[in-house]
Amino acid sequence: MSGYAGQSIWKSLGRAAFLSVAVSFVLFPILWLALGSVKTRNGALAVPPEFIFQPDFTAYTRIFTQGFLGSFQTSLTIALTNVVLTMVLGVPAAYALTRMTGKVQENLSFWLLSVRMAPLFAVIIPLYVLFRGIGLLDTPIAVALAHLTLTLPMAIWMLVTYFRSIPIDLDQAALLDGATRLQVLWIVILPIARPMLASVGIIVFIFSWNEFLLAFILTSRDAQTVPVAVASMAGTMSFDWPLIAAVSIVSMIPALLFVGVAQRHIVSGLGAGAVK
Amino acid sequence: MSIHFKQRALVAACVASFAASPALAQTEINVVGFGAGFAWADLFGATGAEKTQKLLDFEKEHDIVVNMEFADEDVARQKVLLDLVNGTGDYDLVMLGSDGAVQTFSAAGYLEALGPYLETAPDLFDPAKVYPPFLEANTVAGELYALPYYSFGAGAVYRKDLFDKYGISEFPKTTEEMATALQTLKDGFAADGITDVYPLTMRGAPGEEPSLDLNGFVYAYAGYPAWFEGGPTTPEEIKASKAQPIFTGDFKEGFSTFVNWSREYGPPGIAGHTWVDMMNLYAQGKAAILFPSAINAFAGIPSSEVPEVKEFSAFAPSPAGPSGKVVQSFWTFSVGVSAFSKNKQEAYEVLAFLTSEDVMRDFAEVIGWPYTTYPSIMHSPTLTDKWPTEMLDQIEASFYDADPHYFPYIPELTEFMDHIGTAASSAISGAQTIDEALDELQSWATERMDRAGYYK
Amino acid sequence: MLRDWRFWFFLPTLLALGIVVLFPTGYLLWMSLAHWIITEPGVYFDGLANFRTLFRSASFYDSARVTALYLFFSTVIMMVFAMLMALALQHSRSGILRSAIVLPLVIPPVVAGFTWRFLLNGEIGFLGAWLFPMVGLDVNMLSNPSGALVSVIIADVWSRTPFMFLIFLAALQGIPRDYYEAVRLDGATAVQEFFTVTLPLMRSAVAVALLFRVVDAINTFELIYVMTKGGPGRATQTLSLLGWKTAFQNYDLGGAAALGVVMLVVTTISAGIMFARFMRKA
Amino acid sequence: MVAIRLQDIRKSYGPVEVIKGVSFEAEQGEFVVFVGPSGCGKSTILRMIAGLEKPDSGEIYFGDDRYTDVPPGKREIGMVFQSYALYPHMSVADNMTVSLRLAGVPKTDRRKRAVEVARMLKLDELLDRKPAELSGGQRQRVAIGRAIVRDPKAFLFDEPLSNLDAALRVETRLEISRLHQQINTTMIYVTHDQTEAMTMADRIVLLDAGQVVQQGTPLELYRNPANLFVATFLGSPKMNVLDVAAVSRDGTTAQLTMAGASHVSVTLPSPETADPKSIGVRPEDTRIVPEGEGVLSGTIISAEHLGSEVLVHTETAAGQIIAKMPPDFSAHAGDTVWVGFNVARAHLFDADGLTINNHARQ
Repeated sequence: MSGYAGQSIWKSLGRAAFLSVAVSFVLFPILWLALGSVKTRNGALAVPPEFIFQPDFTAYTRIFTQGFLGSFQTSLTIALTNVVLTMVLGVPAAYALTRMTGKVQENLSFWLLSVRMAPLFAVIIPLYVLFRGIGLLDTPIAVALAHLTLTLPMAIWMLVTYFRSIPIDLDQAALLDGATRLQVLWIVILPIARPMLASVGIIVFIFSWNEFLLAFILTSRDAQTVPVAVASMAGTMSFDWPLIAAVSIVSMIPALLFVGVAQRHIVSGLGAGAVK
Repeated sequence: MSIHFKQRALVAACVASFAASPALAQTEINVVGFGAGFAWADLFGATGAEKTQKLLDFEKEHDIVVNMEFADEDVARQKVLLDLVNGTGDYDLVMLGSDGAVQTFSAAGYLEALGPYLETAPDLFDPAKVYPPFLEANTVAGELYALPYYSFGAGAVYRKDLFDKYGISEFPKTTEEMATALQTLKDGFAADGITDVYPLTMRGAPGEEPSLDLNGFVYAYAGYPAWFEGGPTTPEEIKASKAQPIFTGDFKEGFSTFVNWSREYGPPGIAGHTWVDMMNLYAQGKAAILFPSAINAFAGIPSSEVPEVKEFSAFAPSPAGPSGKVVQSFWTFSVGVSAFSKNKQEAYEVLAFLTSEDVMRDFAEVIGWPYTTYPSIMHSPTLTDKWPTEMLDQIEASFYDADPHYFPYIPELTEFMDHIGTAASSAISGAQTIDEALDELQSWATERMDRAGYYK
Repeated sequence: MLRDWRFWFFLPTLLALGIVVLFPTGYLLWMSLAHWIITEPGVYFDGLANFRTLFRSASFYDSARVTALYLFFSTVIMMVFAMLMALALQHSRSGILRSAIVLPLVIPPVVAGFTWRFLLNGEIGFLGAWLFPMVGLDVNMLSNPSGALVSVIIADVWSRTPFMFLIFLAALQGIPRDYYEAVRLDGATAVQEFFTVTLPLMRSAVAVALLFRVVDAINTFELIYVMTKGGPGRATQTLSLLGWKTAFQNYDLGGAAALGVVMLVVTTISAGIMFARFMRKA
Repeated sequence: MVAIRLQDIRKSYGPVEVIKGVSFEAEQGEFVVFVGPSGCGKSTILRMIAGLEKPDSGEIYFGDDRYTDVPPGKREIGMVFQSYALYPHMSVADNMTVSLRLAGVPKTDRRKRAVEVARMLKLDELLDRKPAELSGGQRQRVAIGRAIVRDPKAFLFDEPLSNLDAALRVETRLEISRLHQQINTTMIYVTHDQTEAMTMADRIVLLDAGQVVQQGTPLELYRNPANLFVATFLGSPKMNVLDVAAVSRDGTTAQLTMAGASHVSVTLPSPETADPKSIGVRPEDTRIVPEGEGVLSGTIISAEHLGSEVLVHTETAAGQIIAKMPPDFSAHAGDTVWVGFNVARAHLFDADGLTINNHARQ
């Protein structure tokens, strides 16, 4: 739909050319990963690359036999817990933040951002000490809590830009109708913000699902996540690229489902509030 | 009567299952190791995830549950460190490498000295049956801190077909001959227009891992562990003689050879290569020689789909340097008991079991490489059925030939290995000249030793 | 304050983040002042010694330089790339194209690192050993110091652009049509239109994306670690990798903490400046 | 009976005091209009009555009960916002009955009430639509309906007509007035438009800079503005104000000299009053007259023919003056004419802008 008058052929051609280059750049490694997962260990590394080969799906069956399903379950638990925590904490905070003014609001916003600034390698030891102290080491909840440092500020920032676009008159009308602040949030703000909540939830899910270092440090036997499992596969003296590729491909599925189902929501959700 | 009997049997069964079920009564021993599949293939099956009958039997007999956790070597160490630094004691047994972790962790007091325990499970582990250098590699200041799980010495694996093709009749015995052979191969490839096979594959990535081989070169050229004046290898010796680092001195020749060979004869990406790349390249038939950590070639051969690699790969002892000592690459995977373990006795029992002759035999069976920690296994059909006796003898000789102390055994070892490896990587990649890299290494080392208080 | 609902709404976040941030930060500050080298017995207060050591070490300045290069180029390329894609797709109704571009978002950086490392490998990689030589590009990306940095940046751009693309696309779609119509009546070219309407109206979105990106880039660890381990030599050793090495390979926890504190201070100050410059007015 | 009483309300935002001690009472059933220029604080006062803002000091009473600290939801007030503030995700019926839902009224009863009110406002066809599907006027009525549904103690209107077009504005003005007569609840209405104030109010409260300047019935304020500000704010077109250059007094009689050496003679309430510094005459008390009968000569700039009358704008030595003339008056731009005043209905102001004479007492 090049709805604009005067959009020249050259411009559309340029756009198409750019898009095809961009999309190939983006998709090619994923395609390669997918191909690698159905090759043999040697085939995956062969030069010149094998384009025609007998696909070998044993890597996928090994996902089940080698106990990776547990890490999928753990990752799902952690990511979903994190999404719930982020939303439960972040939504009221973001709402409150948009209904503040002046210095307090500025300072809190900056504080939120600064939460992410400590380099991870430096806070790993304190975090480990902290979670050991409260007895949460090697539990999904510890990872979900630690992920809050990444996801909560991000979620609040995205929600704030959106909430700000909801007129304050609506709050006030609801207050006059007899609502408490929580009711205002529940019956007015949240229903309006539903697409945005979906997008933020998905992005939070993906970040939590993908995170490696914190998940690695805070868990061991009982709560290993998928990225940690992938990394551990590249073990000493054995390098099983098809298996790594297969697990990686399978690990995309849950996040992919979210993105696929809610891709429209993401953009429209982020979009409605971003510029106001 | 029969009914009566049945009832009794039922009750007995109930009692038995009840007795077996409360996990609380059992001691759990947690082990962290490097990489799934390889290290514990004998105990956790080919998939590395399911316990074998042998392990289940052991657990039942000793009333212990063994929990395994795997991670990539570098990251696993990070976690072990956190566990140890905080005295958490979550891991009872930790896997270690003899190129730093044993020295460092024992110096920090994180490892339990095993002397007192050796007697307690003699039926499981008998140190007298193990190759002595592997025990020595885990001994720091006279105390044994870990038992060898899997170990190797130096050697070369090469492609006999390529050697024959270019008229090299036997594998070089000295580094000088080796240089000539490499050049012959290089010229030969060039003449035949072969651009994707390299005379040599080694590892030159930054970090400690490649230093293992690099220091083998240094040892062969200098004739001693040339890190400090006079070649001391323990903190006490260094302190006694106030020996200064000499990375721009005797260290240089071996370092330069390693760097130059990597640049001249190695694959183009060698400055970033670790064991994975080294192994993959050999397995893909892209290198004529893998050296001096021959084990990495054996790791790649079984899965290789290049017929020549399978058919014509041969082992040769590591060549000797100008000093007469051979180029070293010696390492043991070892397992130690955490000083913070709450069940040290049980932990030791598991450790003894893990490194026992019986388990190691299974291991050799499963993994199929010509290496083991027990002479008895080396000479048994487990290996002799698979490999030529001559090769096994040569490999055994490399164990005895090895000087585990071919680099110093100081607490700062890992740190030194890291800096040395990074300096080599820099020089190979051309980011620095050899002299620049060594100068920087020298001044860092001097300051570091100072800071650690060696010269007070 | 206690009677202000906003206080109570913000309190849970304050507490949750307070616990997982304040305690570690405080602990970090203490560590940075302690002599805590695992290989040496005892942990004791050592004043600013760790900072002195840090500021004397060549690898610190080297890594700072690498970090700056990496940060600058990856961020600029990423923003331009994300913006171009967002502009190209802003009127597209096709969800497929959009979903395709967003795909790398669901691939963990660890996997992204592995993938690119083996794509670019000069001996067995699809790109490094096959495609590049075929088109006459004879450079071993990963073993060449600047090539390795470029490789890391490519992988990072690949892995992180989708998030920025989403933010930009969303912001673009939020710009009311009228502005474009007005500026087009004024006779603006496409480029002028972008700089007079699009960019100014996206300012706050761009600023948010930039801030998150910078913080993210400074913390990038696993992608680089998996791809190059900081090599060859120290060519891709960012401050994050240096800190990790200092702590977990050199066992100098105090030294690593000191580096952490320096990075924290620098990041906070620069972000503060950016914040004051862009966000307040936005 | 007093329905709402404010007592010395003050409010500051940061260093700026926006409400500077406002006191006021609204009788039960009264229609009170707060009017004043933008930024005078009228909306803030309305929000304080609603409980959406808290005064820094002062008290608010509903009847005899102190309501200063009662939360907005408990005040039983219906408010119509300038933006209407309809919940975009709810249907018209749901929008109108949120207060009932929050009060726990069952769904069927809520629906019944919504239908009832909708019929009153001619919204019955639209009950299941979303706000986005309504026209501006319809939304406006929904907003009013939402206020009516809960049967409030008082209605608050915050510039409710400013988003409507002119025709609709007049119509809605009448509707609100009719509604007021019908349900006879206290209404407080905020606007900056003096026409709305004049046409709808039982009583006008005129605000300026956070203070009540004057209150009273529209006619009182129109006839007897307390000062120059009130005088010029109310009335369209605006009152003509001329500066007085010199005064010569004799008892209660004063001869005022204005620019252009024109004179008028006025009567002062008492010999003690201050000298008038300006004189104001509404356009309807201003005439274009034959030469000699007028006070000032001027040039016609333009003539606005409104059908029922002609507004003649003239430029004189004392400034621009507007005269309201019968519809058949013919005027041409550029003509030189004379302007005369009905001096008996002139307003005199002292140096501080306060009114000197008072027509009610005359």
